[in-house]
Amino acid sequence: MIVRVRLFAIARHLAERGLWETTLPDQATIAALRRQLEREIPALAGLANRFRFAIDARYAGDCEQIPPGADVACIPPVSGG
Amino acid sequence: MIVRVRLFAIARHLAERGLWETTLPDQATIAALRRQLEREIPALAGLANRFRFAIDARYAGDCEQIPPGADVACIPPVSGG
Amino acid sequence: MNRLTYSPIDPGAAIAKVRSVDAGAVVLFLGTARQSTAGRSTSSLDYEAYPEMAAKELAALEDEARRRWNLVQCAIVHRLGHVEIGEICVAIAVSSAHRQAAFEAGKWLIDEMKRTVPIWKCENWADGSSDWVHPGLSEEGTSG
Amino acid sequence: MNRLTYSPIDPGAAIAKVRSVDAGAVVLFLGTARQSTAGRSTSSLDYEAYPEMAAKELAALEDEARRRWNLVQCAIVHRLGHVEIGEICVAIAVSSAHRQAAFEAGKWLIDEMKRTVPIWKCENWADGSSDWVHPGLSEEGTSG
Repeated sequence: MIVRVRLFAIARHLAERGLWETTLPDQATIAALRRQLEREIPALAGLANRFRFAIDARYAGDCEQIPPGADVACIPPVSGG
Repeated sequence: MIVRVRLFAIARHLAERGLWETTLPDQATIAALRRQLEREIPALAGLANRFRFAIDARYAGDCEQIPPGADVACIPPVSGG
Repeated sequence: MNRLTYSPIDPGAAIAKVRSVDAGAVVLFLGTARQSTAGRSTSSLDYEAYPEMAAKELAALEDEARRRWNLVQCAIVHRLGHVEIGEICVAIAVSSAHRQAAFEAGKWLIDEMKRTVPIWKCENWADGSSDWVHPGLSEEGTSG
Repeated sequence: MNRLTYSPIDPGAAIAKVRSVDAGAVVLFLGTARQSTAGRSTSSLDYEAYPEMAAKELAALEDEARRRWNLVQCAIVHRLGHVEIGEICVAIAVSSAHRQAAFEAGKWLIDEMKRTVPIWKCENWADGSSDWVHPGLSEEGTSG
């Protein structure tokens, strides 16, 4: 399946794009997505293990499967306030 | 000496006046003033031991002597805010 | 900066007094006149103060708060006289570089103010009676 | 009531949203853009959010705060985009019958907001460089 991942802040800045499109096996997990991110965007390789991910605007754990067509986002440590 | 004591809130209300004038020996203490208040204003007799007193707009302890001409005040438990 | 006033308190003015480019945090506390207290309906409040002493005590609290925490600014305003339900009775605004100091100082200032500053509240109940509020005095004693 | 906005935040509006005749206490927290951070001069900030998720997370924090404390009202506004020094980045206003709940809830909301809500700050330093702020990431990693 094709997975579209929104990138923010340092991730967006270092990846030089706000949206990253990648292909993963059906029922792939967030952990697989994280490994894919390290491979496909080397600029983020050293940081990817500190990022969280969200599926459909909710934090998702590493074991969670990504549903087809889900709204996925990469969430670097937040700094609002 | 003549001592003028400002009364506030419940003390003013029950004494039916905002200023109480009394005569005490020179160098009388706040403790003596408190006993005088109980004698001279019976409506406050049951409450006087819960009041604090101030000399020249500062809290004064029971052993403190009242200087002649001081600005004395009777301070019932406060309830601002 | 401390003040007693017979006019309505403007919370925006209290905030403006403490905002600063050196402050990352502002905490404002407002005490407001509640419609009911312990299940009993209030129609309004009246505040009385010993103004000269209240001003001194407020200044002493501000000094102490500035000593205990590294505050940028501090402003306290207390209302006197007749106060309608919903109106602001007291505003305490503090600013500091980081938020913990502002929260701690704001909380400490209102707690201490209620303990030491010679200001008194009279509750005018909806049933027409009034009571001076004197924490620690017996109920019968405070009925006015 | 939570909102992300690209316009300056009006603290008076946040206060007005939470005042109530049922509340005896209002606590307002403002986070403001400081001139210097750890001894280094800042010229401005830029905030970015994942807006759909930030709105959900803010709503969840408000629900949780209302469950933990008996709040009358609660309002959170966060600024996005370019913010000049001295401007308000976030306003959190809560009201409750008594002051302890308002202080605790206000403190908890800003602490949790900084921990979970997907909003990011970029510091534009006076020397012309910029850094995304990502607590826990290494310094080199965050230099932008």
